Amino acid sequence: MRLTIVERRVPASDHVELLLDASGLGRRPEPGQFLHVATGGTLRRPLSFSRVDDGRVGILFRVVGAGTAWLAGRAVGEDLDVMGPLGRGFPPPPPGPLALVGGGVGIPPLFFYAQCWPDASLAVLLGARDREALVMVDDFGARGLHPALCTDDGSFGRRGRVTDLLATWLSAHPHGSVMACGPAPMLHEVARLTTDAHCPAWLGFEQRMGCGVGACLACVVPGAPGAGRTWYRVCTDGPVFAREMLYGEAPP
Amino acid sequence: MRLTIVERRVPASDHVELLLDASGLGRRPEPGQFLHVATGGTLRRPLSFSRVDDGRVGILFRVVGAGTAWLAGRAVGEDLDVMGPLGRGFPPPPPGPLALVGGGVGIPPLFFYAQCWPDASLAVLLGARDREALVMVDDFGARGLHPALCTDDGSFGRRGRVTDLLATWLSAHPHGSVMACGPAPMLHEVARLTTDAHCPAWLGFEQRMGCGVGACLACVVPGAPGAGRTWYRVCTDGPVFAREMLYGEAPP
Amino acid sequence: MIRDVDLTAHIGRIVLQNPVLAASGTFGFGPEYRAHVDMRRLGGIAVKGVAVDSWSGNPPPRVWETPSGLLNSIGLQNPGVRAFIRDDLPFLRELGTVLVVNVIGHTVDEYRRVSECLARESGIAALEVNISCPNIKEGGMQFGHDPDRAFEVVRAVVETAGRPVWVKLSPNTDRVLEVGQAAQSAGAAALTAINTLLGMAIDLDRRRPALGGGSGGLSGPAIRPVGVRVVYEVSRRIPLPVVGMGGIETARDALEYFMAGASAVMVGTATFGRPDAMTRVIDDLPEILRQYGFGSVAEAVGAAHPPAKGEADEH
Amino acid sequence: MIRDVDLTAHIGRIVLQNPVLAASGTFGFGPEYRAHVDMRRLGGIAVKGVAVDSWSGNPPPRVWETPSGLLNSIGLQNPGVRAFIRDDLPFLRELGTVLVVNVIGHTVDEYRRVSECLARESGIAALEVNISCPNIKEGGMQFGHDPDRAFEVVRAVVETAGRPVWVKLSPNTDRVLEVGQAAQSAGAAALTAINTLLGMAIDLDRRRPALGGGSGGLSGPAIRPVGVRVVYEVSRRIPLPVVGMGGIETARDALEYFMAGASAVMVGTATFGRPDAMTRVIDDLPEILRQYGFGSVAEAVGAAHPPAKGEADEH
Ligand SMILES: Cc1cc2nc3c(=O)[nH]c(=O)nc-3n(C[C@H](O)[C@H](O)[C@H](O)COP(=O)(O)OP(=O)(O)OC[C@H]3O[C@@H](n4cnc5c(N)ncnc54)[C@H](O)[C@@H]3O)c2cc1C
Ligand SMILES: Cc1cc2nc3c(=O)[nH]c(=O)nc-3n(C[C@H](O)[C@H](O)[C@H](O)COP(=O)(O)OP(=O)(O)OC[C@H]3O[C@@H](n4cnc5c(N)ncnc54)[C@H](O)[C@@H]3O)c2cc1C
Ligand SMILES: Cc1cc2nc3c(=O)[nH]c(=O)nc-3n(C[C@H](O)[C@H](O)[C@H](O)COP(=O)(O)O)c2cc1C
Ligand SMILES: Cc1cc2nc3c(=O)[nH]c(=O)nc-3n(C[C@H](O)[C@H](O)[C@H](O)COP(=O)(O)O)c2cc1C
Ligand code: FES
Ligand code: FES
Repeated sequence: MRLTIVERRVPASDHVELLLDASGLGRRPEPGQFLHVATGGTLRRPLSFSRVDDGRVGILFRVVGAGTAWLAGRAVGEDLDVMGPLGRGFPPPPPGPLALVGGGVGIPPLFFYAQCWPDASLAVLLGARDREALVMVDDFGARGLHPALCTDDGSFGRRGRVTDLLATWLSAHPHGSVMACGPAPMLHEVARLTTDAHCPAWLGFEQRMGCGVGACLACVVPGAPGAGRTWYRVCTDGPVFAREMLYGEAPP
Repeated sequence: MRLTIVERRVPASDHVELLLDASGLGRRPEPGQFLHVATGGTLRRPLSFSRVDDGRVGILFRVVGAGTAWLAGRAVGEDLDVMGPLGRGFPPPPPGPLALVGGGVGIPPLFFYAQCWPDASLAVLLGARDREALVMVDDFGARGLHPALCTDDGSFGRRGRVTDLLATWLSAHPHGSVMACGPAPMLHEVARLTTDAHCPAWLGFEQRMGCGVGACLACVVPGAPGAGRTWYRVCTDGPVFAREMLYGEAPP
Repeated sequence: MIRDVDLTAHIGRIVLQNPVLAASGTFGFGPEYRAHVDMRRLGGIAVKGVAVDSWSGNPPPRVWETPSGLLNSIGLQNPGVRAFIRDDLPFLRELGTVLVVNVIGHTVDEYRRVSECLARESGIAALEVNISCPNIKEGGMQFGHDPDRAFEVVRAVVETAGRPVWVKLSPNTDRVLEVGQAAQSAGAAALTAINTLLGMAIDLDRRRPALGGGSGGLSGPAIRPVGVRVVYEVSRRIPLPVVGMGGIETARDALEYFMAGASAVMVGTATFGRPDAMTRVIDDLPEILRQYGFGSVAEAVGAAHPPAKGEADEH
Repeated sequence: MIRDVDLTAHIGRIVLQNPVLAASGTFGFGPEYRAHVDMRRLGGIAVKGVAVDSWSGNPPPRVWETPSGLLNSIGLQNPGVRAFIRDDLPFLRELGTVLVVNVIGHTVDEYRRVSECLARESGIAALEVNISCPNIKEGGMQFGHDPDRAFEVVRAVVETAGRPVWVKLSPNTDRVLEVGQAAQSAGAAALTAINTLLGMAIDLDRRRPALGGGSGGLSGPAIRPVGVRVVYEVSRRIPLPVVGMGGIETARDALEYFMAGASAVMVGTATFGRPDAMTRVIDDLPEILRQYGFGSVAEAVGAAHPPAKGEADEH
């Protein structure tokens, strides 16, 4: 499938957001789903949807290697070769308070979530290593949300981890739920905190992918420990998993 | 060494001539020498100089594969990564009548030869498979030369081989010399005809190259048969060889 | 598209509508690519390696991109032959494409038992004995590097399969001809080549091998010259049909394998980049064959061999 | 450029000013790249394979480009050891760089005689015994696939060389460890790895193998994962320094080899594309080493090995 780039933004250094004409897209994406994008190499690159606006879909990425560098070099008017929407996204907001917890490039799918549920009242907790990596804060603002922010180096918001913000929020919202996306160590900590607090949580994972459609068994993450332990595929069983699937009932 | 493209011409379909700012070039090239051009692949591509004008040097090539296709896609203002001038070119005109015999993409170095020796009176015999591949005819005209032309399919000039033109010329010029460049079968025939006619000949060869500087021993052509038979390297012993080096004294 | 070029391919008595099959391990157990590939158009499908019991495979990361290539260390994760028969075979049978089941095991007996389980099932055209997977510690490649052990495994499968047995060769040995000959003696109907090259990448950040399994198997265009070489050698010396693979992305690449001696080809890694890679090869083949002077796939097979095919004129 | 990173490399008792050498066969017999490379900046130079008498090599074409790779079939054309000593050695000696002479032969005796001839000459740091060239019909690779024959050849050279002997390993065998161990038993001072992979391309127009020699040796980035794997395995199991090569283009690639266990690296094919490839690697190494937390090349060597280096924890 080929989608045309209709807008190119540079939200921060080393970060690019491309907005694509979505008319070629078969289905409307759900937040947490991803596009598998050809970037000139052997494999495609999985990138979450960052937004849907006026018949356009967004992907927002950090330049970390050859594929994202190639993508960052594309111009408006060019086509991207993509597959998607792929994978399983975040569920609709459960009853009660809900926090979105995002780290770094895990933030874009959560903004898309907030966009999809315009009436939900959401707490938004965002963290990143530095000010530059704390993307989409303004977008949340325009949606009427005021994220709590922190950075590893204290260059923006509080100094510390987003999971510190979450711990505070959980103690204030004992019946809350959590949608989280970010690096694996952050998600492990979210799993631990929400298990301890007896709050449901859904976690959006990353893993190196081959096919993106469930055929190659490359993108696995381990399922919950125990007798029936298995691997789940991030591309088709995820990328979003209910916490129990990966961590069972005991804290990690 | 990086040379900037200052002009891009399309002399015929599938053919491109790039004119490069020669100020970065250490030495003035001789006709028959080549540039070794990086085109995005593992190996460079050898291309003969087609002309030197006003501080610019030309390369004129036919698009036959990935490297030449890449090169054909370059625009004015971009730089090329080149090595050169490399190899040994054609000698100055010997006394007596002289014919330049060119086939297909063997024509460009012969035009450069005509350009380097503006006062030499030259017969120019050009052949190619079809009208499109018969390049630089107008350039010879502007230099005051009127090439005899032929094509394999008769679409321009006479129908036939450039070596037929040469046979006629040799019978009219028993004391003539020949500078030839083109595909190997053509050069073999030139060697045969000029040996029979006892006329000296210099031949510009192509061979697949690795290094371009004599180090890898990839680009060899067999030297004259006999006891001391050896290989010559097209990149440094050639690309232009006196006929005897490759064919000895007997007709091939 | 040119219509009067015959794409039929023959692997022994098996007739394929065209010579392009999905390579084992890159096309799952059948349904995964359903939404992305018109599977009925394929010449055939080789499903992922199936063992007698389920295997859990290697820890992630399981893939790593390299120049023009891909390292993988899936470790032959599979649900076991009974689950395969129950969950996947019905769908595959429905499809009606030529189905090849890739068979793996740690021991000769395990290979035999997979073959026995499958013997009762209809809708399977051939078994492909995988004695060449570099991603497991025991079984797999060790059989593919030793002609005697290869003979044993292939014999055990041939005895029980009740259908043609193909044997997949490893390029990681200097004895590929001897192993191929052993497979022939043991009753193989065809050879498939090549499986992946044993390789490794280092994750500089983590200061350790990039793949969870340590080393892995290299596939993709990077290895095409190795695949073409093995197919050329094997098809000249061993009188069995050869199914060629390794780095095929285009119809031109497929033609290179046909000329080297392959009667059909498989496409693996290219499907990850372009799910339509196989159907594009199929679509483009008639024109490419015609362009190079062939009226059928069969005419191209072995066209690059020296005139007296099979003569030992190179040694 | 970062200055306080120590680039010194040690291969046994040989000390290199930096760990980047020119790979044999890609840098001629010395003077060819003079105008294009500042040769005194290199860690060392391995010259093209030298035999006892001149060899004429294979018919052209001798090179063919493949995805991220290069096939070559030079066939070890060389002028013979006496001509080498007369015509090339004086220039190389003048240079003052660490000089490694690559030694080839059809028989054990031919290897021995090259070694004997060179024994009298000064200015040679080490001999590199090439038992891994895929481009000749006899000699070369056959020794590199058979531990017993490898032992014989290496022993013959070690007995006569009067200087450290390095042994260049073939990746085209499943017995690379056994061959390396045989080389060690025979007295090798270091191992170099890898030589090229046996490959082939077909010229579709001419309907025959593209290279004049039929098959050839695959080099370049395509094979880097294979080189890294061999270096990792060999350096973990055999207590000799390893010089790594295969597809190195950048300082990052070199670091991958160091972490895999190489004490120094060679650069071959990359020089064809960029004559300054080696000096760029040398220039960029300090920054890359620093970036990944190393203060010297030596610190990075084997950094990707599991903690208890040398333990057989993988089998
Ligand atoms: C479901 C999913 C959604 C993602 N969404 C986003 C997003 O919205 N924005 C964003 O910036 N990044 C996202 N990522 C990470 C993104 O895929 C990688 O940053 C990207 O693939 C790196 O490619 P590269 O060629 O630039 O880097 P390289 O490191 O050169 O890539 C080499 C290989 O590793 C893979 N790879 C490298 N890093 C990752 C990673 N973190 N996760 C998975 N594969 C990786 C690449 O796909 C490629 O195959 C997502 C990953 C997954 C799995
Ligand atoms: C000394 C010399 C001068 C040349 N001058 C010209 C010129 O002025 N104009 C022009 O159009 N062509 C010229 N050629 C031929 C030109 O080098 C090839 O057409 C070009 O390299 C093809 O590259 P490619 O990637 O497009 O084709 P591919 O076929 O994809 O190239 C694959 C490989 O084969 C090599 N190769 C392919 N064809 C040839 C060939 N005929 N000779 C040598 N190597 C080849 C390429 O360099 C490359 O390494 C010259 C060749 C030589 C040796
Ligand atoms: C992710 C992956 C998984 C594979 N799994 C198997 C397998 O289960 N059985 C097998 O015989 N080959 C397996 N292979 C090897 C392929 O079938 C094929 O031989 C190889 O990848 C070369 O072809 P390619 O370059 O077209 O991918 C696998 C390859 C890949 C990339
Ligand atoms: C054209 C060419 C010629 C070679 N000749 C030799 C040789 O004479 N002796 C040798 O031991 N290796 C030879 N090699 C192998 C290289 O030294 C090296 O092992 C291999 O190319 C892998 O490194 P690379 O990928 O950096 O080129 C040659 C390689 C090439 C490309
Ligand atoms: S990427 Fe292939 S199964 Fe997920
Ligand atoms: S191209 Fe290397 S010697 Fe001529």
